Amino acid sequence: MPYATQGIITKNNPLNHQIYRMEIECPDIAKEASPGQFIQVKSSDDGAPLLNRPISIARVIPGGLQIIYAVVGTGTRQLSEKSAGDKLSLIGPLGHGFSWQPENKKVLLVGGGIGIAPLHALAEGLHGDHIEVHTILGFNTKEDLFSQEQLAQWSKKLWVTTMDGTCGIHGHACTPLEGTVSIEDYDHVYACGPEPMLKALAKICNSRHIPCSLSVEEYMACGIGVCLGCVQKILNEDHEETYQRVCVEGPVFSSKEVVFDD
Amino acid sequence: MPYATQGIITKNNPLNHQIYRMEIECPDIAKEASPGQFIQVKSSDDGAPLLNRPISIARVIPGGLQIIYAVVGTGTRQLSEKSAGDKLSLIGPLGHGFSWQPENKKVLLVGGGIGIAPLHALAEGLHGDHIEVHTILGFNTKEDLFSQEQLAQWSKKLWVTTMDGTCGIHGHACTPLEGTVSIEDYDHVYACGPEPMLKALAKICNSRHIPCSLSVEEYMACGIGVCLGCVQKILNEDHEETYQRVCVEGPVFSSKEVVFDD
Amino acid sequence: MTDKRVDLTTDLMGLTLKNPVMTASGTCGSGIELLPYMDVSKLGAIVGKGTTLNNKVGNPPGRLMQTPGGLLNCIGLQNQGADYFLTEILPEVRKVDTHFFANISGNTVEEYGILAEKLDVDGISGLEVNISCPNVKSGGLAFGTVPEDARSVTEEVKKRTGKPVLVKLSPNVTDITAIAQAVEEGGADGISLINTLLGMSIDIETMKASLSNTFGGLSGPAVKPVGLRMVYQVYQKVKIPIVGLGGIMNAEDAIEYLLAGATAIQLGTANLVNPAVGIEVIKGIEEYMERKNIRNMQALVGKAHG
Amino acid sequence: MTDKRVDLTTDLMGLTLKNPVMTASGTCGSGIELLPYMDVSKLGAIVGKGTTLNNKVGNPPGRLMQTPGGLLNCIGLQNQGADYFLTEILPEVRKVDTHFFANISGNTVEEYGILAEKLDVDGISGLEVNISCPNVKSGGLAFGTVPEDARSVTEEVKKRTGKPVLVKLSPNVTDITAIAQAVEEGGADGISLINTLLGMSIDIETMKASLSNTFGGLSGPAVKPVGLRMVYQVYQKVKIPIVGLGGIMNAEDAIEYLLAGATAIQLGTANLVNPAVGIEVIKGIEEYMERKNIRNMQALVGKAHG
Ligand SMILES: Cc1cc2nc3c(=O)[nH]c(=O)nc-3n(C[C@H](O)[C@H](O)[C@H](O)COP(=O)(O)OP(=O)(O)OC[C@H]3O[C@@H](n4cnc5c(N)ncnc54)[C@H](O)[C@@H]3O)c2cc1C
Ligand SMILES: Cc1cc2nc3c(=O)[nH]c(=O)nc-3n(C[C@H](O)[C@H](O)[C@H](O)COP(=O)(O)OP(=O)(O)OC[C@H]3O[C@@H](n4cnc5c(N)ncnc54)[C@H](O)[C@@H]3O)c2cc1C
Ligand SMILES: Cc1cc2nc3c(=O)[nH]c(=O)nc-3n(C[C@H](O)[C@H](O)[C@H](O)COP(=O)(O)O)c2cc1C
Ligand SMILES: Cc1cc2nc3c(=O)[nH]c(=O)nc-3n(C[C@H](O)[C@H](O)[C@H](O)COP(=O)(O)O)c2cc1C
Ligand code: FES
Ligand code: FES
Repeated sequence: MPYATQGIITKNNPLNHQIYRMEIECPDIAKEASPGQFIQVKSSDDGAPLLNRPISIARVIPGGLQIIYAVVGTGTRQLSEKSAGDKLSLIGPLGHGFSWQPENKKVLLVGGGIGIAPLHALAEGLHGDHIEVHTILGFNTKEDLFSQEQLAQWSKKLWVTTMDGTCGIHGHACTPLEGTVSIEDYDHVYACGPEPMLKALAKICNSRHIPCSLSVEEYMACGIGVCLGCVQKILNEDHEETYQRVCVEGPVFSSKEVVFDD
Repeated sequence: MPYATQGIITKNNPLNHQIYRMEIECPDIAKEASPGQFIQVKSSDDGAPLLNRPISIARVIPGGLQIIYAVVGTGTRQLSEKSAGDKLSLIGPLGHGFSWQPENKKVLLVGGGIGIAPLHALAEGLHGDHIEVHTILGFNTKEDLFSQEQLAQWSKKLWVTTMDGTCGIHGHACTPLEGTVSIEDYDHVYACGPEPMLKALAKICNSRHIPCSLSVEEYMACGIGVCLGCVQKILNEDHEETYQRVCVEGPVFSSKEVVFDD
Repeated sequence: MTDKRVDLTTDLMGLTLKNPVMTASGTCGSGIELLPYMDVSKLGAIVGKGTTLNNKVGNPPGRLMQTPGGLLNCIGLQNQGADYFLTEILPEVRKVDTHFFANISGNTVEEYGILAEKLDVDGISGLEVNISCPNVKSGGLAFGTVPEDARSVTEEVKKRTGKPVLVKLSPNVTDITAIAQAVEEGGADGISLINTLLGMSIDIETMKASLSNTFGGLSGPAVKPVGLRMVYQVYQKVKIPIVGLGGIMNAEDAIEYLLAGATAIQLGTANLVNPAVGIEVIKGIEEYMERKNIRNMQALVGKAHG
Repeated sequence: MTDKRVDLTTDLMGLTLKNPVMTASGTCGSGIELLPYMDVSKLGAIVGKGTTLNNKVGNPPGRLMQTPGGLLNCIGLQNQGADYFLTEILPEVRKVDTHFFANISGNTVEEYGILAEKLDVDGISGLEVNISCPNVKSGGLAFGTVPEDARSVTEEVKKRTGKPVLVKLSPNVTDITAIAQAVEEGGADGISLINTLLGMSIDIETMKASLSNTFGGLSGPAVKPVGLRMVYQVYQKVKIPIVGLGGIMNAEDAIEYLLAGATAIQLGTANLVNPAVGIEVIKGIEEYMERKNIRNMQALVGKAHG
């Protein structure tokens, strides 16, 4: 069950020039949270921005949560200006997150940019269940790197890609699948990142019949399912195209359900 | 000439449960500022509140200004949350402030509540010009007191009033004029405070033909004279009632000009 | 309520509401969705999401865009139709002990009538008729912008239901009082206003409209001054009760609407920001009335008219 | 300009503006008042405060109220009349090297005509006709809300001036394109939109309207979605240029309006918050065009229509 509650910030530090990691004490949410879910965060009490910001649960920590966010606009800038001890209005945990079969042996995680955030809890959970985790992290350039060491803890193998080749493999997060990494080795693929990345990955996995879970993003207002604003086009069981709510039925969908627009 | 500039906060401390004093480094404004003028302060860059907040120049200090403000709403709360080192967008100095004749011997200052703020620079200036300053400060209750020691520095005599009698004379800022203080002793009376106080004082001074300067308040948008929003009803030289801008022709007007509504 | 110092009980078109605080259509699901966040039965009433005769898939993504103090949406009335509502949703709604209004939208006058009849069932306290939908006959202008059309829809609905009928007006008109008077004449039991202001936003990177439908409805605090003005104007022209909404985010905003002449108020966008806001607003109104020594709602409603 | 990578020069009704950035009537005095804060001659044009035939004292205090993202005002067109403007203010205005538009308001069609004729003098580049004033003949509805009235005012003004005429429309109408087409037919050289939305605010302590005039005009970022939508709609219906305004606070907002179809834009409430905003917006538009590799204004205007 989700809660609307007030958390207390216990840490808030930059990981690089644009990315911050915040720890929030919020026992109610923490005890129910699972990988791939998100919270709605109120970045300002003064009404600007008006809406809460949806942010993935990066990790569940004792009595609280870790979130990782990129400063891209007013709301995330306001978050970056907060300090330990400040209160923060939160709603969560929200949405339908990642799940895995205990019998899976080896899975691949693919994260692009800030989409890497929710992979932390996932990798940690899989690792705890003794599933072998391999991870690809895609960035634009060397300076954008974050969390690669943290994710390496839970990953047997980890590749970094950069668009400009300044670090790791030259290319985007799916480039390693063209040679270095063999997709057939995995029981399941999990991914979060920009739409073109998800689309490319879905195509690869669907064609090889590898189960693949995608965490998609959509502009949100409520985050709790009442406004119907955050829909994703989904091919349902009856092979009809419907709009489903990313905040309730998602953010994690099967790559076979998600209909990408051209 | 006024400037639109960025100041740097050097101090920001509470004087009591509701009143703060801030010091701002802003040499351009400071070098032109005179008692009774004000500045427009941008309390948030995020658009809420939308408008700048008009705040009196309490004192001019080397290279900067002192302001004293009461936390009454969003904007002033935001100001109270700022720290030394923070930048602050300012416009000023604005308006037509207090003036005095060097030949004056003894003047009375009357301040009610946060209206005490602009009396600091005035008292300091008069004192510097060897004019004897007497001061009445009106508060609601003992806990609301601020600046009485500071103003005592420049005042030969100083009376405090409280509405509930918890400190000083029991009554409002004009109560001392009913006995303790003889208005006829003064060459000029200066006042800033709530409208009923100004109105009562104007009546007393006008009837005894004591020159009296009132600093009035009106809701402002621009503060620089372009919107015509902040008007005060004024009896002009031709004995016509007109609306004059508090931000340009005021905030200080003669008690003979100001037309109070009933 | 009896030993409380103030009584928030509100009579709305013959229905007794616990208090004047309702939730607005499209912003609270069917009320059920808010249960994790508050005791929904404490609300005066819930207005369900817009229901149409048949299933509607709604507009493609790009349905929302934040603006300063506001929210643009073009959901496109996504819903599974009246029959689904009756069989799947209404039974759940019935479990919540408060009034429920069904919000209906049609493409034609007849459709409004059919919907009204279908929904004339137990568990629904009343109807809210949304006349902001494009009207095919009036060349795409909404029913809510042409007094005669607004009147026809109202008459048709009233003919086919025994329940109290609120007609919800669009603010995108030159003279809101003309529309209000038309629906009053058409037999409306009450008026809800306002629906959203028509607006748009452009993404300067893609150089295209931000919303998939180009235009969307603007809601939230940005529109409060417009909604409040319309409630104030309409209060002077009609005798039926007004349900005021548009940008109410807290008790102070709600009180403004009550003073302007609203018998009850609805919270829309506010629910999206704080799903427990309803309870806070009820408490805030109560505290205000205690402080101002106003004992009951009738003494508050319309007081700004002096 | 010649060696710059982008050219902001804007042709507006035959006038050559240095750039598309103007200041809006009632928010910049006569431009002179902004001189301490920026080089006013760098602006594309200035629109002076509303001028009437005779001196107007305006409304009593209680002329302003802040709302979320917006500002309500009921200044009441305080000004000293056209003659005072011509003798006392215009000589000062002439010293600033940019275009100046006089903004005029009348109580009757005839008054608009007389004003137009009086102001047909050197130093005034063009007129902006404000038709949001209550029209005595149409029972208090503004000229700007009735297409025929809007057209008559336009025709009368055009008859009595040789200067280019912008007609400034009120957004408080059901169909803005009908009004726009009426003034185009009436001979308007261009259209400014939007003026303010009619709104109100109530002081819950005094239980009375916050503004002395009860209602006021809402401006600022809150109204931007509405202004932008109207510019977009009107662009598809008229051939004359549009000057877009309503809630433009920065270059991004200005660019949205240009993409929606505005040939030039005006800054209103923004000046009240930052009196140097004009220069910042010019710079921001220039940088955007450089980044997007758009060389001149014609290539930007209306681009959102695809
Ligand atoms: C389920 C979900 C999980 C997310 N998890 C994370 C995360 O862990 N870390 C992280 O940094 N970001 C995450 N995001 C994205 C994050 O919500 C946006 O970056 C943030 O809301 C931008 O707010 P802003 O005020 O700083 O920027 P704005 O100035 O509002 O906008 C900047 C950009 O963010 C997009 N955006 C703005 N508001 C929203 C909104 N309400 N919903 C979605 N996108 C929006 C805008 O389209 C724009 O492109 C997530 C989004 C979703 C939907
Ligand atoms: C010339 C002048 C000098 C002033 N000097 C001081 C000073 O030295 N110290 C001080 O504490 N206060 C001063 N004030 C008052 C101060 O401007 C307001 O208290 C402040 O703007 C309130 O802002 P807020 O956002 O905190 O409150 P809000 O929530 O906006 O409003 C709280 C109260 O303040 C009033 N108010 C709000 N905005 C304005 C505005 N733009 N102009 C005037 N009143 C407003 C409202 O009517 C309301 O009663 C002065 C006002 C003027 C006009
Ligand atoms: C996401 C969303 C969906 C809405 N759906 C409906 C609807 O289905 N039927 C309706 O009459 N109004 C609908 N509205 C309008 C609201 O009920 C309300 O009239 C409007 O938002 C103004 O109130 P607010 O400012 O409090 O949100 C919707 C509004 C929003 C924001
Ligand atoms: C204080 C104030 C005074 C105004 N006076 C006039 C006026 O005299 N004539 C006019 O046509 N518009 C007037 N307006 C409207 C503005 O010119 C502009 O159309 C409106 O404010 C919307 O733009 P904005 O949101 O950028 O402010 C005034 C607006 C404000 C805020
Ligand atoms: S954000 Fe409102 S339904 Fe998903
Ligand atoms: S506040 Fe704008 S003229 Fe004074």
